[in-house]
Amino acid sequence: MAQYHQFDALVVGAGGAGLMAALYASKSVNTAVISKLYPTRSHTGAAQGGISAALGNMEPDKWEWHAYDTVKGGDFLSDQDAVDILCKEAVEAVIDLEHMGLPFDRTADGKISQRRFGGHSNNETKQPVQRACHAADRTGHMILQTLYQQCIKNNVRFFDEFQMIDMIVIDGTCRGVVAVELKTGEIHVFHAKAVMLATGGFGKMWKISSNAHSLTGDGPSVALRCGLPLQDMEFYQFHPTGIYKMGILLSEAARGEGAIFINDKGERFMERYAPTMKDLASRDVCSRSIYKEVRAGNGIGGKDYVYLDFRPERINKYFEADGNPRRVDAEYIEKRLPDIIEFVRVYMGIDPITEPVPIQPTAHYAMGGIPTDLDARVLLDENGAIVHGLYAAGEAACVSVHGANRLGTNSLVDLIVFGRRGGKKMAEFAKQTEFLPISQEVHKPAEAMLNGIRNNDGKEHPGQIRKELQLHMDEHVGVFRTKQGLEAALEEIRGLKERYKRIHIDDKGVQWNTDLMEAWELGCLLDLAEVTAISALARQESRGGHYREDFPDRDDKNFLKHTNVWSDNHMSYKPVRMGRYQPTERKY
Amino acid sequence: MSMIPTPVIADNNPYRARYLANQKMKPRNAFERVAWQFMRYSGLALVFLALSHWGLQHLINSVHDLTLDATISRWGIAGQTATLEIWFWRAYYAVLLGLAMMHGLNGLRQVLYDYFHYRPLYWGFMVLSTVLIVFVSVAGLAVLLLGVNAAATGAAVVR
Amino acid sequence: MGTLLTILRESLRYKGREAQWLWLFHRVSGLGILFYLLIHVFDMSLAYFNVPIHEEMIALFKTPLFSVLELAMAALLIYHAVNGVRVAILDLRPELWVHQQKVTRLSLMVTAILTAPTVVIMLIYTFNANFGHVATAITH
Amino acid sequence: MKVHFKIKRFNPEKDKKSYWGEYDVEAEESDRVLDALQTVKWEIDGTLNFRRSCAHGICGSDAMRINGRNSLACKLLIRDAVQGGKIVVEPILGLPVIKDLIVDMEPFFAHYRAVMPYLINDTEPGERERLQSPEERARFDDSTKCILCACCTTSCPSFWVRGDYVGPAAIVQAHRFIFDSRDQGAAKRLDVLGEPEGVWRCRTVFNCSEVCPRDIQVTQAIGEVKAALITGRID
Ligand SMILES: Cc1cc2nc3c(=O)[nH]c(=O)nc-3n(C[C@H](O)[C@H](O)[C@H](O)COP(=O)(O)OP(=O)(O)OC[C@H]3O[C@@H](n4cnc5c(N)ncnc54)[C@H](O)[C@@H]3O)c2cc1C
Ligand code: HEM
Ligand code: SF4
Ligand code: F3S
Ligand code: FES
Repeated sequence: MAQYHQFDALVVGAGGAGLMAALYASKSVNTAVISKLYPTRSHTGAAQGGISAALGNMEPDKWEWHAYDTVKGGDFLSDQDAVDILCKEAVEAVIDLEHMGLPFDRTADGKISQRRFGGHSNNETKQPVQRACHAADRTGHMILQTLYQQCIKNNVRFFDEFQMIDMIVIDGTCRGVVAVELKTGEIHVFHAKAVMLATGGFGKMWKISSNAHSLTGDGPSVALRCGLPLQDMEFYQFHPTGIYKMGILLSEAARGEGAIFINDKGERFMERYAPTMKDLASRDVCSRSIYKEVRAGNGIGGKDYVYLDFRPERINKYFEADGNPRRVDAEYIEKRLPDIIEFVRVYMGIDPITEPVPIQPTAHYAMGGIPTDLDARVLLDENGAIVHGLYAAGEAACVSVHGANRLGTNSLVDLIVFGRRGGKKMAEFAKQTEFLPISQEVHKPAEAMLNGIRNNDGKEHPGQIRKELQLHMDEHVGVFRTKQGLEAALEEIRGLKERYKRIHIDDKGVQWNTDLMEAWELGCLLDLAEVTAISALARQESRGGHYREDFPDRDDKNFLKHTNVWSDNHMSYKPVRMGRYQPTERKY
Repeated sequence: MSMIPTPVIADNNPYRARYLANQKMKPRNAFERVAWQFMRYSGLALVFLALSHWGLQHLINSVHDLTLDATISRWGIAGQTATLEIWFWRAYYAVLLGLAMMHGLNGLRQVLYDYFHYRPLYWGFMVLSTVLIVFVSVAGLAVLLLGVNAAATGAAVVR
Repeated sequence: MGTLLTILRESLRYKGREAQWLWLFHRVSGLGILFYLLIHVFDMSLAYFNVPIHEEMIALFKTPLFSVLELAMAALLIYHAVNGVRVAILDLRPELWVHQQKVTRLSLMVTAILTAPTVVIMLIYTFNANFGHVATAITH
Repeated sequence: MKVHFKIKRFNPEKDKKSYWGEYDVEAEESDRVLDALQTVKWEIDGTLNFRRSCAHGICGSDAMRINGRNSLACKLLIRDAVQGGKIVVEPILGLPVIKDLIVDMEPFFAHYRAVMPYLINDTEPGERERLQSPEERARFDDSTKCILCACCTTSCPSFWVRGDYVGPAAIVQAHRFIFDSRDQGAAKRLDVLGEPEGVWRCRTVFNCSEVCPRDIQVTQAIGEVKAALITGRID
């Protein structure tokens, strides 16, 4: 018999989004968090560069400008009411974080320090604006730590190293989740009035990826299996600056501080692709430009990478060329970007202060996910009906503020703004409703599924399937996509799904069986890969992170709309909620 | 024993508000702090005391010179009035003895605390070693401060 | 008790840096000195309580076996003193730990420099006492 | 290159005692030790269990004892780890082993919670941020870097012999708040750290400082807390 727990509000996932929601929900209702990792291990801690909010601490700034940059960055696919909320509440939310104790870097007069970041501009002068609030290059780490600290202070109940494997959705209402306690292998049923999915991204379906091993899209795929749609799955962001071959991220903050891309000929090639913002153009633009250089034979030594150069003398040279009066020295760079400099030293064995760094685009961030409304309530269909008691926030969700391409720093804003709104709403909802009944047997399907994997005696090896999946995704569902490629990928993925049914794992045990859990996670990745490829195939245009070589232009007439896709692979579209900003050509 | 001393702070000290808020709070337990400091201060004193004693007994003189006479010349004879020199030696050795024993006892406590987690066992050892150390120290102090007791031999010491 | 032994064994297997071994030896030497000190003070106290036993023990300390133990004692005491000073200084200035190799070498050197002549002199005394003629030949 | 891995294995469901698992792995010199462990798990023996997540030294999941010394498997490269063609991997010391390289982290986090690792300040902060000068911010910068990996605490002889010791990681966390000019809970934390299981059990062994993957000056932080306890001043 499974163990049984009851909570008013239950948050699945302890990253920035989950903890923010838990913190706010716990202020008034009995709240618990389950997480397959210890909360401080969540990938929010990897976020480096910063969190944007129009505080105007360094220079004039307005939240409306932030909103415009976000919409433009999202290639006009963002829902503009959500973007307004995001950018307006960002200011308050960042101050909130500071009050919780987050150790932001400071200006000389003691305020939160801000820096430039890709795609963020002063709308009047069109010049980059200093909007990203930061704590060295460990902003995400500090956010995660601070939120966890506050949750401890507020006595939030944590179930650490519990992995959700199923959700209880009956008659369009969510009544809880089923989870495995990793240590004992026991099944637990969490009965709740309000459940939030904040399980983060799914970048592990690509090989070259900045994402953690744990980012396997558990939340979205469980939602998918429960009959809910996923939105805008074709929009996946490839960050231009991953360490060559490893994918470890070098934050855009490097370019915010002045670093530039150079190709084999030593040219600053971004001048050609984005004459105004240059190296600080949005990520999709930079990633494509890098690959265009590579295709033109300008990759370093003819290979598939270019250099990111943050040698101080080079930065100063380009500042001078741009007429920028700033100058930097080695000490300043070391102080502002300590972690990424260390990454380069440790993992590449070179010193970025004296040598340029080989980089290549790396799979980074899912713009798509579980569709929600402005209060993080999960949507049942394209008409806006909601699933009662179910919420989603963070990278697992799609509000959608990021549209077709997320601006740097906006994810952290998304986490705290919509995490907070969701948390408040959950508490409100939980106070108004009673627990809905669940049967004694709710955990049976999940249990059977796990046992099915455990006891399956096929010949296929999950490690092999994962490897092949990642290769196909890198090859065909990456920065550049074509009809043929996507069709090939879809076929491969479906083949892998068939093979997945005949897998075999080595560890038949119960306690701490990572072999089993990884095999289960692989199932999630396969499901999500399939809907990603389907959505990408259907979108016959290029927009933001989704670039179709056979349809290189944006097509607002036919595709200014969000994709919804279900597990049976049927699709539908819903309109983008427009506002002040009408689509224009996107130039940086 | 005084706990955290009340800090003296200037009005413009940015930490002032924190000090004021903190003043009410004082560590409940200062024992370990005092013990820690004592280990360092007594250790420093022992560098001079213990090493000079060792030098005196083993380098300038040697064990082989250690006779009852030599002892008597340091600590005197029980019942006889002591000279100033004897009082100097008595004081020197009393301080050395006291510090070394306390230092050693606390050191032993640290070690026992580390390795014996079963409380009765730890306390058993502690009581035993404290009794032993106090007993030996008192005995040592007796000969130091009272002088050599020739009578304890049952015969006069003639040499 | 079983776990205690495991922990002790595993701590010896951990590859700590110099300071870990210096600490372990500090502990051992401290206990050694305490043990010696107790016997020594007990013996001396007998000069008040029972002179014959006192004298017998002194005689025992003069045998070659105890002379060797005494040498070890000297080394332990000097090591403990020097290392104690090292620890106290590092407690005040922990940032100096990056020099731990140098500091270790230094404190071992000081220990050696202080111990070596001590040992030589004490050996001479021992020889002197046990084979007086040899020592006389040396000193003359 | 070929590397011979010796990994301490233990399965609570099968084994009474731990044993050594031996594996030959093909790895690049510039690979992480974690990559090689993944190769073992994915290609040789799926029953091997260890924690990992970010794979680049920022989540703190994969602290283990590699060739006798604590390290994050994802932050140590094969070429730096390998000794005589061999790499020995064991769980970190001082916490109960659950399975293979996975230890029970609960005692560690209990110590963490004991030092009240959160900002304590009951004054009304107002609409905007609390002000803090760059110097005040720099005062506690080092200890904000901690990722709670437990490398330090489980390298400390005082912790091995007695797990009640709060341990360097918790002290670093306390330090992060004690020296934050916005915090007002210093005295409460010093109260906890002044207890017998607090800072005084640190014997200045420096194993902690040496293994911290974030290069935090751990012993220095401990020293500063000791100084604060002795002088009653926190500056
Ligand atoms: C290297 C890197 C750098 C980045 N830098 C920035 C930046 O500078 N600015 C910015 O705005 N954004 C940045 N991002 C993006 C941003 O950090 C992430 O999108 C964001 O942190 C996601 O947060 P989250 O709360 O949604 O999920 P995560 O932080 O990923 O947390 C997911 C949580 O869900 C739990 N979980 C997952 N599955 C399950 C399950 N089945 N059962 C139970 N629990 C589960 C996990 O344990 C974890 O606690 C960066 C991302 C990366 C990878
Ligand atoms: C000669 C000068 C001496 C100095 C400078 C000195 C210094 C110290 C210091 C600083 C410590 C504390 C170590 C720590 O807390 O980690 C210590 C511990 C100790 N000392 Fe001494 N000491 C001296 C002499 C002695 C003597 C004479 C004895 C025996 C009676 C002794 C026995 C011990 C013991 C048993 C410990 C505990 C060791 C431990 O906890 O690991 N010391 N000493
Ligand atoms: S102080 Fe360093 S070693 Fe210790 S837990 Fe924090 S990051 Fe890990
Ligand atoms: S290893 Fe331990 S003894 Fe102190 S200096 Fe570090 S906490
Ligand atoms: S896997 Fe995250 S620190 Fe090693």
